[in-house]
Amino acid sequence: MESYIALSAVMFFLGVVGVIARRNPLIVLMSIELMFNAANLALVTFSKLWANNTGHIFAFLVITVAAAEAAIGLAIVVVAFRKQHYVDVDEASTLKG
Amino acid sequence: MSAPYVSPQDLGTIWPALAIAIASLLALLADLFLPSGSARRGIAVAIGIIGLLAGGILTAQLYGHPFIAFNGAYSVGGFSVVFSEIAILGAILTLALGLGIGRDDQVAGTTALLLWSTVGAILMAGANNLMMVFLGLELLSLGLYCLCGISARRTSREAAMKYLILSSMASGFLLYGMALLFGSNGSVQFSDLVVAPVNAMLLLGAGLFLVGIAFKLSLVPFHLWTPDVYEGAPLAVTAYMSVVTKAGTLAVLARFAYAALPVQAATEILIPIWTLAAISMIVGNLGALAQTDMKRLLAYSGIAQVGYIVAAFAGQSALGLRYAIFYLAAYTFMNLGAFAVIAILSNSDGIISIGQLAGLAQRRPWLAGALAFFMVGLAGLPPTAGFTGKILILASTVGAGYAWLAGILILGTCISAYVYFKIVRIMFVRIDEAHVKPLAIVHNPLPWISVAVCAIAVFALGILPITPSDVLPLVR
Amino acid sequence: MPAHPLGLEGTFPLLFLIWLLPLFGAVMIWAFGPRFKSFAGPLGATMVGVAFLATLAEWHDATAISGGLAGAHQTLFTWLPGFTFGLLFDRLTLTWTLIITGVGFLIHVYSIGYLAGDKAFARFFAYLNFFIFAMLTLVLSDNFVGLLVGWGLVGLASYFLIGFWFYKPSAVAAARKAFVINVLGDVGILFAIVVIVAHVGSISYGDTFLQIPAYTPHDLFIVCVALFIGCAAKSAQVPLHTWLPDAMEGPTPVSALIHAATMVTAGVYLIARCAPLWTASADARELVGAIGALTAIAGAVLGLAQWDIKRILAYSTMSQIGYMIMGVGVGAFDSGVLHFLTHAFFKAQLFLGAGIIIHHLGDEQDVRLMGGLRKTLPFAFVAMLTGVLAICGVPGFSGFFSKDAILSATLAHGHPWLYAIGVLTAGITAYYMFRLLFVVFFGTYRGKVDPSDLGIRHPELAGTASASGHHPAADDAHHVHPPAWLMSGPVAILIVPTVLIGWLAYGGDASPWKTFWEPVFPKVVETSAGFALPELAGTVLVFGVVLIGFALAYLRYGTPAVLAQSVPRLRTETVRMPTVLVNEYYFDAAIDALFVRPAQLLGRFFGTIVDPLALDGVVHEAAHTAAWLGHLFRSFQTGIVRVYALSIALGAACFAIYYVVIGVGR
Amino acid sequence: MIVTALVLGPILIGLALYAIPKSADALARGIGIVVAALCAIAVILVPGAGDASVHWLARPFDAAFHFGYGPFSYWIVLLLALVTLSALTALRVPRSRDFTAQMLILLGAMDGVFLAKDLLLFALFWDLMLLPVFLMLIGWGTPAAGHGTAAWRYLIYNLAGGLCLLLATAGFGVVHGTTDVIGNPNSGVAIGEVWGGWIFAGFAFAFLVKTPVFPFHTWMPDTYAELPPPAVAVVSAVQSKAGLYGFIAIGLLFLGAQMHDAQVLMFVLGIAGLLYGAFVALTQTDVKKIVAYSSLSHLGLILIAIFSFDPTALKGALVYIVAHGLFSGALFLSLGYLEAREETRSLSRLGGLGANNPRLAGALVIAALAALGLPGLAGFAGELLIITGLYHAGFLIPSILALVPIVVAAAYMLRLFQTAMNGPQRLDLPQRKDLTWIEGLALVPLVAGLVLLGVDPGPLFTASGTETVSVSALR
Repeated sequence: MESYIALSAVMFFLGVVGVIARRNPLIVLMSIELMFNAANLALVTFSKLWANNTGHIFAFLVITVAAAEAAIGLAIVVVAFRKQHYVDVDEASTLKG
Repeated sequence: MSAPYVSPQDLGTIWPALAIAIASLLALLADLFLPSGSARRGIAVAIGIIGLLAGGILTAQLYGHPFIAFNGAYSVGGFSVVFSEIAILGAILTLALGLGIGRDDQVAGTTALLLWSTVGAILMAGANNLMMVFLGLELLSLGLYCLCGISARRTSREAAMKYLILSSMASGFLLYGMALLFGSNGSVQFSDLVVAPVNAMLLLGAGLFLVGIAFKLSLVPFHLWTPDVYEGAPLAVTAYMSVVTKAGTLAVLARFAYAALPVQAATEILIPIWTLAAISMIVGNLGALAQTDMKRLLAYSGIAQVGYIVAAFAGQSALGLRYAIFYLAAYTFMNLGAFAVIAILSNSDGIISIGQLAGLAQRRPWLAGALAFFMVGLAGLPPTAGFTGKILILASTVGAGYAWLAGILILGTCISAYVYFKIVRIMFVRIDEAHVKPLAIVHNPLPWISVAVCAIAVFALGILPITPSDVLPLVR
Repeated sequence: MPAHPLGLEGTFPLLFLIWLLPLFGAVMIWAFGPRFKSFAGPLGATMVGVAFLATLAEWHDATAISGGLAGAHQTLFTWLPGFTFGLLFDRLTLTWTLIITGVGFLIHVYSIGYLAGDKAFARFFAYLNFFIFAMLTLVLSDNFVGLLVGWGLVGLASYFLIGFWFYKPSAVAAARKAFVINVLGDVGILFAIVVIVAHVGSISYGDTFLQIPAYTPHDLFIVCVALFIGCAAKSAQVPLHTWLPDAMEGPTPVSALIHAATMVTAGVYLIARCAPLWTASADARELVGAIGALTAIAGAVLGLAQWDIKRILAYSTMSQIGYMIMGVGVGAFDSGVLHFLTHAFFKAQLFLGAGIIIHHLGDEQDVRLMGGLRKTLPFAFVAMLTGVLAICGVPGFSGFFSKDAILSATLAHGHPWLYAIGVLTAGITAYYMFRLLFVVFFGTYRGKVDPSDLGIRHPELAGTASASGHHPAADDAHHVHPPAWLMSGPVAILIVPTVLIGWLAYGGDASPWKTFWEPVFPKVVETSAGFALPELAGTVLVFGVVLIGFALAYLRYGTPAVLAQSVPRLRTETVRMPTVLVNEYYFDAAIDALFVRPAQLLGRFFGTIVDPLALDGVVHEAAHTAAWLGHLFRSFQTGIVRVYALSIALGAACFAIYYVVIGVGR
Repeated sequence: MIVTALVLGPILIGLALYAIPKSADALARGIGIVVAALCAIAVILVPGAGDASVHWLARPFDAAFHFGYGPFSYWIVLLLALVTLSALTALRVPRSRDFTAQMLILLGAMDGVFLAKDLLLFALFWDLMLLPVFLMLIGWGTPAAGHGTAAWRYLIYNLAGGLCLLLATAGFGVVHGTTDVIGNPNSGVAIGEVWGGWIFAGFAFAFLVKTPVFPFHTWMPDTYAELPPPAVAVVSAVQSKAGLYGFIAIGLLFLGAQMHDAQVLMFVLGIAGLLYGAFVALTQTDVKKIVAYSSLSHLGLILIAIFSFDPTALKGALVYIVAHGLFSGALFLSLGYLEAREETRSLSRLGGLGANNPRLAGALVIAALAALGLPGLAGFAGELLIITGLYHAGFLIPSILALVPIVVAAAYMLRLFQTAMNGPQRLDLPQRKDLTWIEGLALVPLVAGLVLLGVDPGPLFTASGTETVSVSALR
């Protein structure tokens, strides 16, 4: 049981680090998905712990939302970097100050 | 365990949301059969506004009939009604001041997205358990991601991407916090959370949850995205974000702070939020000092204004909540009024620097007067709702024993005066006509009407501060 | 217990007439004067003349005494409890009012001639009438505040009249000096009032004097000193005298009326009015008597060193007022008042005589440039001669009686030193007055001599016509020729009292003068036994000293031999003049260094350093800091997403730490 | 009703002026003069006008739109109407329509401050006063000064004060339950020790800044120098009294204990300002700044008079408040005439104007004499009563120090008058015609008031609740 929580925590942490560290927007999006899935794992685990299925339902909800989010995210990334040959989130820094 | 099926009464509670959703679908449908041209824009905006009005009316009928539907997932009544109304109001004004968003052929889609986001805000206002909060929040955000990027400018796309990444990340924190909260007591209901035993997991969950909320409210230090996104996004979207997102999120925060925390731990759980509010008042205003772009400046000022509103929650006093709502309404009118003036003065992207306002009073005295009036209101001077709202917030904060917060509020307001009166000054200082920059003036009546509505509302609320009486969030 | 000066209550319409007629005149002239110039003078004179007649008509009420109440009293209005205002018309007021309106009338007439053709003819009479009104306010008031009001208004009138020719920078400066010093005096009286009210709860003379026991001797002394500061400023007592000589910048009639006959004697009036206070405070008598004597001799000595005819007379005025102050100071109130009376006549006459000369010579005031005028201006010579005889105290002339009375009084009250100083001063007076007479009227006319031959290096310092430069008023005056009697008439009339008025005091304690004042002024009981010199002996002694002074003056200036070579002699005298006298004891320099410059330095320091840098600087720094912070926060907005994400993560980390900590804390 | 009209009338009419065409300057000015005159007439004719009150807030504390004559305020309101009337009549300002509108709004706002019987309403109008002055500063200030510094100084200083006032008001309301208290001695319950100190601090800061009192005065000289003469006449004459009025009407009634605690501090500040202002005025060259610093000195005197808690001194304070209003108004208007004629405010460039402008010289000298406390004019009466009260209350040293500025005032006022008017004529100055009769007439109300109150200030004490204040002061 604890090991699952530990795993989800690790996944979450990796996701955060990924968002901060990686410059490729696709990988950044994947890291975000990682954070969501860490949450899903935790939800499912707790659901088992408390012996009710609320967590499962919540997890399904999250999966759906995450899918939608991923779709929109990819679309935006494509639009944003259509012009460049390579993609780098740090490129998008004209708005500042 | 209540009945597993959905009763008609349950459905009755979500009619407002449904109405708006249907309106958005209608807008899309109508768009299919219309020839290209400005007619499409008009029809889409009309449908959107009508749907929002309908939603507003339906919501208003729920006022004073508290009811918890869907096995405690969704509640209606004074509290959620008020926040929903503010969100709907914001949406209407947004559509009006910008005449829809984007090109003529985009308007139908953007309107639909706008309405869906509004639905999300409404769901947040009524959300009574974690799932519903998450659903509403994502519904609100997903629409906005697209809207941010709708304009053809590169900055717009950049804003969209930044918003997407950072907001999703924040959602991740929020979600993980929810997971921990669920784990701490095995239920996603706020009502169960109240009575849950306080343990480290619950506290940590609450903390991560608040991180997500603080991000949406763009409280310091989670505010960095705000100026960039506001500047990049189309004007109407910025206006919308500056009001509706905050309204929905504030509803969640209020519900969480008032009706979802174990009593014995509530104070220490919320201290960080008050602290962030205090910091935001200072940092937001200081940041605004250095800005030259109107939208960016308003973004920073929004950071500070939200700080004021959150400060009203301090001590979770019933009055505080009412005054927070009052100030939120006042802020909605003042802010959207200012955006409406900008919308009249600029192109749809609303890129306008303070310098361009020089000598406005000479050519457009009424516009300049209106903008000055809204600025005075944001600065908290009479005779505006800003003044009245501030005195009320001060009173409740002091009354709740958070005098230090009130003091910081005063300090922040002092700084903000420089920001807002810088704009007043540049508009009213006499310059010879030669140096006056020509500005494109939008002549469509809708934006002008929204300016007038906002101005009147700001004045009226300033003289007669009507605060809704039945607003306490329902616990069970 | 003498009758205290809270007169018999009643309504006295004539008092209002006396008091307000000059004001009415002033307003009328101010309003309509510029349009009909010519009527300004007659109107003003008429107002004052009528006031004089009204005063005579009120004589009876003024002298009425019954039940310990002397004179007539009328209540006007009340500010607050204790602050009640009214008019008081008793013997003291009567004396002053007679002089103010009487001599005032004569001088008005004289001025019509003297100022004829001046651009601001009407303005002059408006001021003059206003002065009469102010002076009457001073003497008619029944309380200290009313007195102070009059006190301030006469100061204002004197300011306007000194600066009458306001295009002359010297006149402007003199006017400002006079006003500021007099405000200093006003402040002294103001403080006295404050103390009095604190003790008595009232501002009226009557209550004040009735409750003298309410004071500790110390407080009484404070009150007297504060009052005397006012007297010193107004009556040109050392060290506040420096404005009086400069005040001679004003037209000569003004010098005669304000700076000789009436205003400058207000100090004497105040002390006489407050006789009960001085009677009760021996220290005050010591102080005031001493300062009076000091002023008498200091003024006389400076009189030796002057060349400007009006400055000579000014210093003699100062010296004579010193006599009066000495008299009232030591407690011989009636003697002091008598000297005021006689001095008012002979000094007015001297000034008017001098005025005739100045007018004749086209505003030449330097005696070195005169001489031999006995033939050209015989009338002026006679007038001046009688005046000089009177001021020197030649027996039979008015000055003799009053000066003698004061001197014997000082001795009687046990002040031998003051007596000695007084006698010496009498001698000096005789010396410089006859010096004036010889230099001006005898010998040959030196008007054509080049000033430098007379050692006049800086004409502007010597008050010569060349100083005031081109002088429009004078020019006009020369074009028009007013009837001669306008100026000579008043002088002629003045000669009579100048000679005779003193006889009022003939007959020692039985004299009409003594009997007139006997019921009013309290008797001063001296702790130290006074000396009584046989009257004849005293007279002989004083007269002897006067003769010596005359003899010296004659030897130096009067002998035919001297007159023959007056130019070189005057030159050497001018050059050899001790600088301490030329600079008038450096009083001006001292005041400048002690008060004026420090004040200006302080102001400049505050205004240019403290205000902008210290006080405003704080605010500026705050503003700059705010702006700097704004830019600092701006620099955090790098625009790079990952930085934002980092900040979110760090914030979240802080949150997590906080909650874990409190979680563990449970 | 009348009191409400006094407040709202001018504001509404002022706003309405923006509806008439820009070019109709004369019309606008005429309307302004009429409104001011009507205000004056209304105040004079109906001295006993009753209160008008409408309920406003029930939570978090009771508040009401409650207007009425309170302690002292009757005379200040009359003064305000008269000064505004004179100011609008006296001088014509470019863009008269906008300017008159601002002046009327200012008039109404200040009426509101002095007529408000409710603390919250008081605070509202207190902050409202800022706007017209700020707009006048940026709209009519000399461009040389960058429109800016003066306006910013004014705004930031006074807004800081105003917000502290707001906070203190909120605290007061929370602690006391209602803010509908001004001028109502029965409701004069002393605020407890815990909160009282902070609440008083908030009020005091606002009042000290607005008055202004040393060392919070640095906004004043620039503001007075930059404002157009009619505006500065009103501001210096009346707005500077708002703080003192606050100390009397609010401090004495509700925060008596805290006032007593603050006595020493206030005496120090007051006396510091008293001397500081006088000496600085001695060396300024800008004629308007001379008067500004002299105000600093005079207002310091009033402050210590209030904090001596002596009935006589308080009466003196009232007299001096009105007197200062009259003579500073007259002074600034005269200087306005001067500036309008010679296009300079610098003493070094003025001189010898008296020869050709005797009436201008007359106007200036009368105002200057009143300012230096010439016996017989209102200023003297005030000084006399104040210093008497101070000494009577046992403040020996302050009463002596209070005498010093009188002498200094004589020096700097004469310097101002003589340098400008006396001496040989300056040929480098434009020779303009003397005052017109209308310009002279404009000053009549002020001068008449100075003379009448100087002869007998009694009427001030008979009416309008000074007794209340004295009583509460003794409490």
